[in-house]
Order: sequence, then structure tokens, then C-alpha cells
Amino acid sequence: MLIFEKSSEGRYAKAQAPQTKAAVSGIPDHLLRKEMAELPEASELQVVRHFTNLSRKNFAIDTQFYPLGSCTMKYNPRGAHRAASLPGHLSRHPLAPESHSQGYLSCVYELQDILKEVTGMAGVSLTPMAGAQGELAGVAMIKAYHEARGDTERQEIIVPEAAHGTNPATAVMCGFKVKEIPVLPDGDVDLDALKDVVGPQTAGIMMTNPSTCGVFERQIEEISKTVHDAGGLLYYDGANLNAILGKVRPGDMGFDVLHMNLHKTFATPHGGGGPGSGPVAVGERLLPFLPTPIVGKTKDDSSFRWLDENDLPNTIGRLSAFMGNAGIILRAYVYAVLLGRDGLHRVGEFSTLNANYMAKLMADAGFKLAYPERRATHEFIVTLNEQAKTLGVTAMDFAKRLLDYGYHAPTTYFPLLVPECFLIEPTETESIDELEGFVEAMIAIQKEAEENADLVTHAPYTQPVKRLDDVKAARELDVAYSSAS
Amino acid sequence: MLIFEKSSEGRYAKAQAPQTKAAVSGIPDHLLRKEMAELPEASELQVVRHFTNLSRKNFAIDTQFYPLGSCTMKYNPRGAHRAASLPGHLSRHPLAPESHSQGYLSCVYELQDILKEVTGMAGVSLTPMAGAQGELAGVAMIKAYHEARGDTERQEIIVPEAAHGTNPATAVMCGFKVKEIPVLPDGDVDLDALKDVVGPQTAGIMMTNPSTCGVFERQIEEISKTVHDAGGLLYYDGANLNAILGKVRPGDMGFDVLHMNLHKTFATPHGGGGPGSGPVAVGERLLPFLPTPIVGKTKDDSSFRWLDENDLPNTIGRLSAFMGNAGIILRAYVYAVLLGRDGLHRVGEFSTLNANYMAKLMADAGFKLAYPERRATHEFIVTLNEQAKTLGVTAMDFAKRLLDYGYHAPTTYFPLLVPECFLIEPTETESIDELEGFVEAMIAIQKEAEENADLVTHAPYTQPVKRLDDVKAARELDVAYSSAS
Amino acid sequence: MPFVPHTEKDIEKMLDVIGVDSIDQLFDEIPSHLRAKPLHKVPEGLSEMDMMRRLSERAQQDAGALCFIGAGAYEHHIPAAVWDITTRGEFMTAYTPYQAEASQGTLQLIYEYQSMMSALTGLPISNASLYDGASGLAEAVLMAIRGNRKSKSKRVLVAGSVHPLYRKTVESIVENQGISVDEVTFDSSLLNTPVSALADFEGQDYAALIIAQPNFFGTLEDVDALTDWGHAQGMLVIGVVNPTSLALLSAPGTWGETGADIAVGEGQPLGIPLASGGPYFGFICCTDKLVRQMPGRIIGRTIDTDGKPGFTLTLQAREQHIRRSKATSNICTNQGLAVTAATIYMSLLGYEGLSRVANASHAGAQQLKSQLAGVAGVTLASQASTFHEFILQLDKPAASVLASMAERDVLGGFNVSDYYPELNSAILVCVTEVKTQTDLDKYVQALGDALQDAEAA
Amino acid sequence: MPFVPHTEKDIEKMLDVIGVDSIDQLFDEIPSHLRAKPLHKVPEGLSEMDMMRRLSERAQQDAGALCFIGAGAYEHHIPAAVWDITTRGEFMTAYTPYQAEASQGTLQLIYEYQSMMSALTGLPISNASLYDGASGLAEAVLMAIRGNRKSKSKRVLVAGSVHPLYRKTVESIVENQGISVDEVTFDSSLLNTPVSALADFEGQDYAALIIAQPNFFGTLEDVDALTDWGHAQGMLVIGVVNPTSLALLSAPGTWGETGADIAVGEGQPLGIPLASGGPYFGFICCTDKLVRQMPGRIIGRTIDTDGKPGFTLTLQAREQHIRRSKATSNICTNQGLAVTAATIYMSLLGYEGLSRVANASHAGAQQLKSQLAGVAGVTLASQASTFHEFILQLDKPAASVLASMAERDVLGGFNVSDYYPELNSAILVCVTEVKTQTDLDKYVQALGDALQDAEAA
Ligand SMILES: Cc1ncc(COP(=O)(O)O)c(C=O)c1O
Ligand SMILES: Cc1ncc(COP(=O)(O)O)c(C=O)c1O
Repeated sequence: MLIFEKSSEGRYAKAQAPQTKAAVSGIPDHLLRKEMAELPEASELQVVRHFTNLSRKNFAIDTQFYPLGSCTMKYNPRGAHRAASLPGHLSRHPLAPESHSQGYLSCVYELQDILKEVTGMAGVSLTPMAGAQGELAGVAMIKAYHEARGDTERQEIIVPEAAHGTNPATAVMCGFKVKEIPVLPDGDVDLDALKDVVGPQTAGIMMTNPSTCGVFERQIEEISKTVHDAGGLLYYDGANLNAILGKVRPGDMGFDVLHMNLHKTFATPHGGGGPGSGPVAVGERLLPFLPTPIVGKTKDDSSFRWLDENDLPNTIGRLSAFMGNAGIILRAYVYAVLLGRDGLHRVGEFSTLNANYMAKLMADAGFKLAYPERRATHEFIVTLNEQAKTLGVTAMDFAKRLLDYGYHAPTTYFPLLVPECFLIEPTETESIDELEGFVEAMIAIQKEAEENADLVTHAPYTQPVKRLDDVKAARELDVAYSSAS
Repeated sequence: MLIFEKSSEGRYAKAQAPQTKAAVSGIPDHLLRKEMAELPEASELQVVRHFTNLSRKNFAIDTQFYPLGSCTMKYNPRGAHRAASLPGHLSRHPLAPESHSQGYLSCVYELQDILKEVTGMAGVSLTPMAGAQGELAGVAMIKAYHEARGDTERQEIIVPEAAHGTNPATAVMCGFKVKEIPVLPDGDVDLDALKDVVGPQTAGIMMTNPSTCGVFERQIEEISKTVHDAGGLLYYDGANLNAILGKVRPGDMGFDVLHMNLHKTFATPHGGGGPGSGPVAVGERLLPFLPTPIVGKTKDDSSFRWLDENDLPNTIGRLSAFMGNAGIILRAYVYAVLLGRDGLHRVGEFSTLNANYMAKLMADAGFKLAYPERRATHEFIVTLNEQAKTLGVTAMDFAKRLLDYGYHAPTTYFPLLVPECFLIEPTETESIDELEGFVEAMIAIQKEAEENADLVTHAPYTQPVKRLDDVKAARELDVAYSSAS
Repeated sequence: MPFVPHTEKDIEKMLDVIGVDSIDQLFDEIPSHLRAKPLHKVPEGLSEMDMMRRLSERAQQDAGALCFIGAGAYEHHIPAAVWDITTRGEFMTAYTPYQAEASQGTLQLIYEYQSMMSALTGLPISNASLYDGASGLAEAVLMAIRGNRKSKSKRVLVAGSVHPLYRKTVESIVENQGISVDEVTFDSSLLNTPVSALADFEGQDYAALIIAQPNFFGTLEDVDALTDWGHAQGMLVIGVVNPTSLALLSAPGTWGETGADIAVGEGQPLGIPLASGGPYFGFICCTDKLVRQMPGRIIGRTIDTDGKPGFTLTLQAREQHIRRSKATSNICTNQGLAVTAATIYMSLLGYEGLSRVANASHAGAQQLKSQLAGVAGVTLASQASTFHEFILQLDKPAASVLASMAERDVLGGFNVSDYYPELNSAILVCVTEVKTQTDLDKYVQALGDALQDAEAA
Repeated sequence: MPFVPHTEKDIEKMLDVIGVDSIDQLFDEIPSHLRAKPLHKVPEGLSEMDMMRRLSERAQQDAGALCFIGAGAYEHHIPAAVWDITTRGEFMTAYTPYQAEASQGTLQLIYEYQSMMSALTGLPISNASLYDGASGLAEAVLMAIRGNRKSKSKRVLVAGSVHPLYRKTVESIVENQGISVDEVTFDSSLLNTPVSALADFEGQDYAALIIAQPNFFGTLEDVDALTDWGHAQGMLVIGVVNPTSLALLSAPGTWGETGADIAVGEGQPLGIPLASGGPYFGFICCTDKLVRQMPGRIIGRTIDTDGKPGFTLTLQAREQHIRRSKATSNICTNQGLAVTAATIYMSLLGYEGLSRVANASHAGAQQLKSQLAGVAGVTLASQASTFHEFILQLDKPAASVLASMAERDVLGGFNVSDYYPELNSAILVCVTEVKTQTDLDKYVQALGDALQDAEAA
């Protein structure tokens, strides 16, 4: 039942609004609202109960193992949330003077330094509000870099076909054309194809490493050389940074610019879709173009201050009204502080250990790995193509049935090049028990699929709803309640 | 699965303890612990997930209508919790000097005054930690009062048979003998029986008004006169104060002493069993005996201070190491502040309106009210005796089946004198929709009982477990996990 | 190491199963000369206790001032229930609802959110959120350019009274596609945009006209006239609005003859704390016609195989994960948690509560205006109607007056002189329902004192 | 009226169905002369916003000092996760789990709690909590009197080194039943209770001996010898213990030859904030023999009709709601929510974490002791082993020294002179793991300064 359907005329949470309605003065009548907006009309208890119960219809890290590949669903420390929610942090206005902002600025400054160190880059701007906005910032910097050199012919961005959808979408948002290149059966990029498309029209290449195939791109140095030799730049999509945190740095691999997904690698909560934070880091060449604001120090080093377009005249500009997702930045800072040097090193190690262990268990149980000859990184791909063909049970069916077993499904049907695939990312914060439990569930479902495919293809049975009619949703669009309808 | 069963040797939430283990010096070996205690060994994520999931196995006000008679399960304002959780409130040590306690003391002082006003009494002590401890304080004061007058023959406390179990239990804890008196078919006390047992041996009578029968005791003035004339005192069990808040005051009805259940009437959360807070209020005669500590003012009225046995040499003493459930007192204060004068008046009005509405709907639907000729107060009793006899479906069966309909069951089998009873207390914070929904569920269950009694007698079906074997629980006592067993 | 649960025994077992000797061996596909050295510049880890101590000290450093800055971020009372529920693990630690059956909580909530935003703006379609108001405006511009069938232009027209930081953000984003944003000058004595100011642009090909209500100065625009003018010119009209104000002011969907086409704005006033600027969220609503141009996620109501109602991501063919380079935007992660809070906030307040908040904020600002009338050296920059902000002109340099007020722990407003030199020494002052009469008196006192300081200096 | 959801229409409909004209009519059974007049002395209601402002100001008034007071309430680091989960609506707003099937969350949690307390104390039975440590001790006394089959006495013996406020509480409660509590004097140079101090009581009929470990002075008792002495005399032995210390010190169930019979104490150190003294919780554990004397709720593990494990209230025949005047106690509402927090706290820390907390607290106290050795006018009252508290003797009046330290925002300890005049000017000082070296240095400085002030005065 919708909150609107629990409404009754005249109800609202009376403790939450001024006790009397103040008079309005000096506003011409035609600018005033004539009819009330149809918002819910409910008591405080009704609202609390409604949304508490809604929340109970979700899977979440706090309730379930959630091995969603490419999303890094690791434990979100409650301490980070607590620290960021201290009254002094919550009440700071984004435009408060620096005299009243030194506490916050010092956290931002330190995080900038930490991110530089872990990525091996020369400069960082924390302002992008998610990975995709980081990409936009990064690609815009590549564009600005070429333009600043008068090199205006570079109109193409190369993207491996396994790339996340945001990569090509971003390139287009920055006015580039996209050139997709294939991936080889072993998961590495097709170097010949790359050499074919690279040229004076190449602005750069966007890639992740490890790639979304869950393997480390071994030819990275050659790719780097190829693109650089052609005058292009290398963009690193940091969504998979968790795999290599403390093990290998993008800067050392030859990347010129990258974004990080702090909501992945730095464990800030995903919030049912967001917010995230997508800082960009750059090598020396792109330093002048970083988006503002950034935190620097005053000349005498005595306090922190905002750097803006006066300090960075070639900046690509600002990407939000204020400082991006400031509170997420604070949480990521806290996470870095809690882990420290040693903890950050271990993120890559244990996320990789967990993925390889699961991959081995799955392979031993007869599931087909997409890249059986390769090491898994922090994630790996299983293909259920065989099951789909012979049993009529697809990856989506396995996914839905997993819900009944109390596990969130892995990412399905991504990357697009592997048929009927599961991209499985356990993360380092899961215990061996959960990993084994998941594999056991997969084995059980496999058995069900063999014995009674219908059982699996009609799953789930234990959720608030059964499978939903997506076609109807798109065709008979119902995206807002109205009491009239 | 128990948290112990998820344990693995060496795991713990490493962010939560000192990073190194400090050395111990100067403690003789034989005083040291030799074997580690078998506490859980789990990661932070495991603990968060385990207890988050456990919580999801509960009904609560925040998730369901919870009309538990005598328990006043009303909405617990989140604002009260927020206010009491401000860092300054949480960090105050109970023995902090008065110079560093004025904020807290002022809240306590004001609440004392508010409670005096709403009860019509002369003095208040907030220290008792629940209703039952308030009863203990109250009855101990009655004892102290008689003793102070040298009247040591008064060894009996009179209690109506409908009384809550804590009443007789308390009288015994205070060294009294209990005399139970019957309740008439119309729900009022049997006045003749009272007159029979009252006498020079009577220390006092403990009653609630409205009684646990859900009706207002109409003879209260005569009862008061009878007991007072015999030299006894009147104790008011304030568990039902919600019914009459702002409508009639215990002090005006002739009571000498009472306790309140702030966790009921003043909306502090019940916490799965507690904490509560059970302040006592007294008339002039018992003022010298109030338990300590109490908050008063300094002579010059400039600040607040603790009153202790130096100020109240005849006090019955202290009932806790510090100030009782200080944080609950704070929440109750906030509740009073939010409601204010008008809001408090309406508590009695709307809790009564809701109960009478439900009672009427139930009666109209054919359910049998225990006291059909009487007004309901904030709660009312339905007896399912007929259903039990003719259909073999008991009140407990109805209760269990209600869970399947998403309603917490009312209080069952209390008061003991009404067979197969439901004591239903909706509270003033529930909307008409919930009340009607509950009655509809009862009607539906009645129909099920008539058509398929088995369905009802085997309920519930939708909960984490089915009916539990209480006999086994008591006979094969298993009250603590051990890895050895 | 705080959050890695592995015991020595676990590690041994896992390595054994995998068939390697060490964790390090799992990285053997990485060229060894690339392997990272110890991250020396990262400090050692702290326990949660030590971390909390540090963060508390830092929070304390920034706390304690009375804040009259608005300029796009507004301090309102946030009911305790809002974040108590928003931060339940099930909302906070879930991801984008890809598995609809296991995400009905988030999905239904967003559907309800869409309904509320649609009701407030008077436009039928809302998405599930954009990053913030400023970047949301950039998306609105891109939408308008794609969606305006009458115009082939890559130009849009923006009122100069639109928030300057929004205009900067829009430029950073859309200029990558060669889109140009031309500015309409405002009337500097009224601080709004009379239709006459648009005369120069009559007959030119622009894809959209952007106006703000209230505008950056807190002043009200004649949105009906502006909307009708834009439509007459074949432009789409984009309204930048403050959601609180919509409980008092006319909804964009009702502006002029046919209503604005897109409404966009900053959702922060709806229950989101100031928190240094984020996470907030951008809302965007549009007409039915534009639905396929909408960026970001949209939730639709449908039924399951039993015919039971349920909610799911819909029109995904607009999105990057399906459409890749042809998507309406690259947005993926949005601001879901802030939307959760806003939905609970709006449900608690309802229209009646929200309109009390709006009216009280407006009335407070009017009251402060009238109190300031008596202060020497201070002039109200415009007599036009305002919502809950207004521009003060000072006869001393704004920067030093504000600094001096800040020393008195009163943050006196936002210095607009840098963005609008034509207004000379001017500050933007905001009052919301959280300010008491005592607070206003403190403001007047602090401003008076600061002006005197400046006098003396 | 903030929490009553009734609209005018609702009220009308309800009155109509009931068949009355007004709400007032529903109260017509109450004699009209008894009806309450307006509650004039109760102030008018505030909105949540105004309330928060007031409460924030009051919280602020009491905040900011560095606190070295212990004396039964201890400041420890509380992991953020503890109260985030404890305050989930499902735990916080449920009631006593009378409907077991709809309360498995609370029930399993309490079973786990019982298991943990049992593990810590080394005694097999725990209940679901009592109000606090002090009233818990009173219940333990009543239990021992009922449960000691060898003694018919209504007397118990208590070490004078047991917390004076606990002893007062016990007396207020048990004296109503004519029970007397006799005191054993402690050794004032050691600040503990040598067996020799018990010589006078040899051969007398007491139901129980009460000892504390660590005792009120923070000093350790020779619990083995004391326990064996008590048992030899036919007494039951009640140990009052600090749960944190049990990760370092021997468990009551292992004291002496056969272990203490009852362990009781204050649960607050296990994740409960100081919060002016409550809600805390009393824990109580006992031997199998005493289980039927246990007051309060006990949860048992059992199976459901499908054979699936589940949890339920058990042995209810001890309780007031079943047994009424014959119950083991009148307790009904207990401290469930605090128990929830403690259970999560213990689960996070585990034994290893808890022992680190215990050791760090002990080591901090030892460190402060050694730093104070050099301060003139200050003497360590005893050389005996302590846990994390100790008694300092001052050569100036404790009250004025503490007041002077408080002016410096250091709460220097608890003045024990009122309770133990024989110790002259003495204060009880506590250090836990939350105190840094800087904090200790501040303490030494503040104490030194305060003593000098006193000198000057
Ligand atoms: C590989 C990859 N790249 C980019 C992104 C985009 O990041 P965001 O969702 O934060 O915008 C994602 C996130 O889902 C991703 O998995
Ligand atoms: C009528 C009545 N009296 C007394 C009590 C005891 O109060 P408490 O549970 O707070 O000890 C209760 C509570 O359940 C009650 O309902």
C-alpha cells in the first residue's frame, strides 16, 4: 500500500512544523500557489511504520551477502557514518567562511594526499559526485589538455567492448566519438585491434584494470605505450580499484587520469542507488585542468583554504554547486583513517583471496568459469550458458532463485560479451562461511535445475513479490501516484 | 543460527579494541583469569548482519499495530530519543558535580513539577526504575508511614483480584500479607468484601483506576473513605494513567501514593522488555518518606541540586546506585514538553475514544465484551469463551492467528478473572484505519474458526517459527549456549 | 586490518584449496616491476575510538556559529524520524535495485518520491534523482536540446538571476558538447528579470530559456510572463525552483498558459542537513512529451506473475547500462539515500506542514528585513517580493563586514560582490523557520557592530 | 497534539458509531466533581524543533569536562554499530516477548546474552536482566536467603569494601522484609578484606557473604580465600563484579574450591553510555541449584511444532504474572534495551577485544598512579593490586580540591570522605582505555594546580 493510500485529509506530523501558520506579505497573488500539492497526509507513527516496513523489503549488505560484481558491496563501517553525523559536521554550511571550516578542510586535505599516494598520481580533486561524473571530469580534462595544445583533431575515445556503459556514455557527453575494440578469449584486450584504431584522431582510451572480465590486463604497458605514442592519454576507470589497492598503482601502470569510486573502494554506503563519490586523480600533465574546488594551504602553511579558478585558471570548472558529496568524502576519509597504511594494503589482498577461493570452489563444483586459465582478481565470471541451453535455466533464473536462498544475486549479463554470465565480487569483508554458503546454494540450485527446472525458472518465492512484468511497466507507464487515477 | 555458531577462533571487530594488548602489572597470578570466556568471535560485519537480521524477527510498534492491553504501546517519538542521545547528555557521569549537571537537573526538576500537576499530588521522586519498583517504593512508604506513627499492627495490603501480578508480589516484597478481594460482574470492586477485610490490620489498598478490567471504578470515593476511615492508605497503580491523563487526577480521587509507568503513559520505548521508569508521587502525609535522590533548588533559587538523606532524613532510601533510569526520565520530559498542557489533556480523550470505537465495532461484529454495559476506558476486554467452548478455538488461537494478519496480539488471559479474554488497548496514537483493520482481521478469523478451526488452532504460519514447545523449554532447560554441549 | 574477517586458519585453508602458497602469488599476472611499494605516505590506522576523538575535535572546530547563509543550501528543521529510518541498514547499505524482487522497499519508496515531486512541481514525470541542483540543471539543458523539436540550436538562454554557481556548473558540463549558454541581464533595481529584458533575444533560435523562482537574490520572477514569452519563441522553459517554496509559490507546471517544460532544483531543503554541501540531490521533473529524454533512473508500477502490484526500474533503454554511447546521460549512481530522507520528510510534513515551513521562513525574512530598515549603512537592494532570502547593500566592504560578524560567531550571509560587481558591496541573507526572534536580534546587533568596526578601521 | 492522528472527520465518524455526542461523554462514569481542571502548571507544548533547541542547550551546559570519576559507572569506547542496531525500531519499540513467534529476535538475543554472561561469570544460569547493579545485589540477597538450605537466618554479611551506594540500596529494599545486613570492616591500609577480618563472624548463622571484585576502592580482594571461608561457614557467596574486569580477573564461578554461588553486577561498562546513570542493567548469574530462586525473566531454547529450534520465556512459574504473591520478585519490566546493546558490544569485542579493553584500562590506571607518585600532597592510599581505579589521599580537603579541578573542566574523581570518614580526605580515581597520555598529563596538572589553589586559600 502506498503512503498516499494511507492518507487522510488534514493529517500531518504536527510536532514537525511550526505550530501556527505565519502570514505571507508582499507576494502578488498570481505568483502564489492556488491548489495544494498532493503530498501524503499521515501521522508521524504512520510514516515511521510505513517506511520502516518498506525498508524491510530490501536486501542489503547489513542483511545479506551481496556479491554484486563491479559494485564492491563491502561492509560500510558504522563508525564512519557516526563520525560524519556529528552535529558539527552536519551543521557546517558549504559556503561557511574558512575561519569556520578548518575542521572539515583538514579532513579533505588529508584524503587528497592519501588518494594521491594510493593511486600514484600527482593531483586529486574530490568534487565529482559519482564514478560517472569522475569520468566526465577525466575525459573533459583530456579534451582540455588536447585543446590547450591546439591539438583539436583528436575526436575519438577508444573503449574496450567489456567496458562499463558509463565509459562510452561519458565519452559522448564530452563530445567524443566512441571506438569500441574487442577483448580476446583470454580476457585481455585485442592489441591488434587497438593498433588498428589508434591514431592522430585518438584523444585517449578508457579502461579498467583489472577489467570488467575480472582479470588483470597483462599487456597494460604495451597498451600504454601504443596510446601514448599516438599522442593519446590513458583514462583509468577506478571502479575496480579494490582489486589492486596497495598492490599496484594506476599511476605506475602509465595512466594519466583516473576516477575512484569511493562508495566502492572506500566503503561508503551505496544507499539504494547512491550517493557515491568519484574523485579524479591526474598525472603532472593534467594538473592544471583539475575541477574545482580543491583544498590547499595558505601561503604560510598555517591553515587550509579553498583553491578555485583563481588558483587554477585552466580548470575544467566546477561540477556541482558546492563541494560534491562532502559527507561521503568525510566517510571515505574516516575509512582510510581506520584502515591506515596496512589496512589499505590488505584490501587488495583479501578481496583477491576471497574471489579466487570462490572461483575455485565453483569450478570444482562443475560451474564454468569464463576465464579458467586466469587468476581471478577481486571478482570473476561464471557463465551459465550450458545450463541455459540444455536445461532452459538462465543466469537470470539462477539469480532469482538465489534470492530464495538468502543471497543477493551477482551482477548478471555484464559484461555483455560473456553469455549468461554472473560477475561475482565477494569483497574482502566477507568471511569464508558466507563464501562457502553461496557456493553451496549454487550447487543446490544446479541440482534443482536438473531435477525440476520449473522450480528455478519461476523463482523467487520468498520475496514480497514474484517476478515483475517489466514490459507492462514500460508500456503502460505508471510513474507517479495520483488520487484521481 | 546463534552468533556463537558463526564464530571462528581469533576473529573480533578489530577496529573496536585497543590495537595492542597492554601489559598487566602487579596483579597476583591466582587472581587472574586462566581460561578465556566463550564469547562470540566474529567480524564487525558478521555482528552487524546477525543482529540486524535478528531484529527483523520482531513485531514492534514501529512495524505493527500492537494493542497489548495494560502496556500502552503508543508511538515513541523519535525526537525524544534524539534529544536524549545528544553527546552532552550521554557523556554526563551520574556522579558529576552539580556545577557540571545543571542542564540535566533542570529537566528532572521540571518533570517532577509536571508529574505533580498531572497526578494532583504533593511530591514526586523519579528514581524508581519501572512500575514494579515504583510499587515497591510506594508500599515501602506506606510501611514507613505507619511505622513512623508507631502503628506496627498494620500487616496487610488489600488487592482486588483483577490486579496486576506485580501488586501482590510487591506487597510481599515489602513484608506484607496480601488480602485479595473479588470484582463484581460489572467490573467494579466488591465493596462489601472490601468492608469485610478492612480493619486495624490494614496498611493500605493497591488499585488501579481504571482497573485492569478496562472500566472506571465508580465507587472510588467510597473505597477511599472506607480504607481511610480504617486508617489505611490508598495506593494507585499508575499503569493505566493513560486513560485519564488530563481527565481526572489520582490525587483528587483520594489516593495517597502512586507510581506512574513513564514507559507507558509518557511514551518511552519498551525496548523488548525494558527499560521503564516508575516515578512515585505522594500526598502531603508521605512526603517525608520519598526515595532519594530528588532534584531541588539551592536556597537562593539560583541553581538546582540533589536532595538526599540529609534533606529527607525519613526517606525510605535509595533504590539504585544512581538516579534510576535517567535517560528514560529525560525522554519522558521531552514527551511532556512536546505535548504540553493541551496535548496531555488529549491523551486521555483520544485513547478513550479509540478504545470505545473498537469496542463498539467488535460488539457490532458479534464479539462478546466482558463489560458490555460499561464505557470502555483506554482499553476493553473481549471474551472468547464461547468460541473456545463451541469451536475449540481459544483466545490464544485467535492471538496466534492475528500474527498472520500482521497484528500483534492483545494481552491474553489477563485479568485472570475473565475466561479466554483479550485485553485490547489501542492507544491514542493509532489511526482509525488501524483500528478498523484489526477488527476486520478478527472477523475474518472468526469466520475461519467457524469454517476450519484447524487453520486457526495451528497458526501462526508466517512467523520465523511455529508454535513453540514451552513444556520442553522448562523441562529440558537450555538457557545458555556452550560449544561443548 | 579492521574489517577483514580472516583468521590464520581460514587463510591457510583458502590458499590450500586454491593451490597457491601465498596471497602474493595470486598477483603473479601483474608484472613484478609494477608492484606497489608500501604506501608510506598513508598514516597508520586508528581504532574507531581514536578516529572518533579526532573527528569530534574537527567537528567541534567548525561548530557553534549562527548561520544566515543560504545561497542554495538551507537550514531547516529535520525531524528526528527522517534519518533514523533513512539510515536503517536495509536502505543505507543496499545498492541500485537491479533485483527488483529483493528491492521492493527502495523501489516503492522512489515511486512515492516521484509522485511527491510530481505533485510539488505540477509536472507528471520525475526521475529518481540527479547529483545536485546545479548538475541537474546541466542535465536539463541537455534534455532540452535533445527534446526541443522546434529548435535545432545548440544554444540556451539563461537569466542572469540564476544562481551563479549553477551557471558555472552548467557551462563546465555542457560546453564539452559545444553548447553555448547566453545570459539575460536582470534589472538591478528590482533584482529580477522583466520580460522587457528579453527584447534583444526576440526571434532568435534558442532551445531553452532558464529562469529561477525564487531567483538567486531571493526575489520572485514573473514566471508566467517569462514562460509565455519563451514558449512564444519556440523555446522550452526550464524552471529552477526551491522545493520548499513550492508550498507557497505557483508550481512550474502551472506557469503561464501551458506551464514550464522542465522543473529542476536542489532537493536539500527537504530534510537533508547542510553537511558541507552534500550529499544532496538534484530533482528533475518534466512533461510527458519529454519522458524519453529524461536522464537517470525511473521507477514504474507494474504487476508480478500473480497480478500483485510491484515496482521496477523502467524505460531503461534511456540509460547507459543498456544504451551505452546512445544513453540520455552517463549517470549511474545517483543520490538514492538523500531521496529516501526527502521522501520521509515530505511524508511527515505533508503539504500543510511544508507550507507552514515555507510561510514561517518567508515571514522570518520579512521580519529581519524590517528590523534592518533601521540600521545605518544598510540598504535593502530591492523592494520586489522575496521568498526567504534578500540582498543587502552595505556601505562598507562586504568581505570585511562578514569577517567581523564571523568573529562574533554570526555568519552574516553570502558575499555576492565577486559574482555581481555591479551590486557593489552586497550580501545575500537567508532566514528560515529555525531562526527565533532572539536569533534575528543577534543578527541585527552583530551587523551593526561589524559595520562600526569597519568604520573604526 | 502532535501524536494524535485523528482528523475532524475521523472523530465525527467514531462518535457517531459509538453513539455519543462528544468525547467528553465517554467519561460520564467519572463523578463530575472529580474531573480534572486544565493542567495550568504544565507549560504549552513545543514543536520538535523548539524542543531540540532547548535540549541541545541543556546538553551543552553539562558537556566538555574530562571525567576521571568511576565509582560504578565507567566511560568506555562504544562501537558505533552498537546503538545503531540497538535503536532499530524492531528492538527499541517492541515489548516483552510474550508472543514468542513474533519476538524471536529479542528472544534469541537474550538467549545469546545469557550465554555470554554465563561464559564471563563462569556460572551456568543468567537471567534476562535486573534494573541495575545495586538493586540487582538486593535481589541476590533475597535469592540467597530463600535459597540457602543450610541457613534459616535472615541475615547476610557484606564486606565494607562493597560500593556504599549498593549497600544503601540493598538496605532500602531488603529491610522491608526484616532482613539485616551486617558489615565486615576492611583493612584500611590495604583497602581490601583479609580473611582475618572475618574472624568475629566465624560460626555465626548468615545466609550469605557478599564480596566485590574489584571492590569499591578498585582494589582486588583475595576472592578465593573469602569464598572458601564463606562456604565453610555454610553461607552462600555473592560476588559483585565488574564485567569488563572479568576478561582479566578470575571468574566468580571459579573462585575458591567450588566457586561463588551468585555473581551480580552493573552491566553498564558493556557498551552503555554514562548518560547520568541509566538506563543501565543489572546482571545476575547463579549455580544450577539456585535457578528456581532466580528473579526476572529467563529465555530457554526449545523447538517448534516442526522441530525447528526457537526461543521462549521459560520457568515463568517464578514470576509475578503467574505466581503473583509467591513470585521470586516483583520485577516485570527489566532493562531489555540495555541488554541488547551489551549483547552486541560483547559480540563485537569478543573475549580478545574485551581483554584488551580491560588491560588498557588497568595499564592506564597504573600509569596515572606512577605519574602521581611525584605530586606533593598526594598519596596512594594502598599498595595492593588494583584494576582500573584507586584511592588517592590528599592533604587538602577533597571537596575543595575536586571543585577546583572541576573549574578547570577536569572531574578529578569521586569524593569518598563522606562514606569513609576513616580515610580522611580521599578520592576515588578511575582510568579506562579512553584516556590518552595527554589526558593523564592534564589530570596531573589539574590536580597539582588545584592543590596549590587550596594551599593559597
Ligand atoms: C566498471 C564501472 N565503471 C564505472 C561505474 C560508474 O560509477 P558510478 O555508478 O559511481 O557513477 C561503475 C559503477 O557501477 C562501474 O562498475
Ligand atoms: C497494571 C500494571 N501494574 C503494574 C505493572 C508493572 O510495571 P512495570 O512493568 O513497569 O514494572 C504493569 C506492567 O506491565 C501493569 O500493567
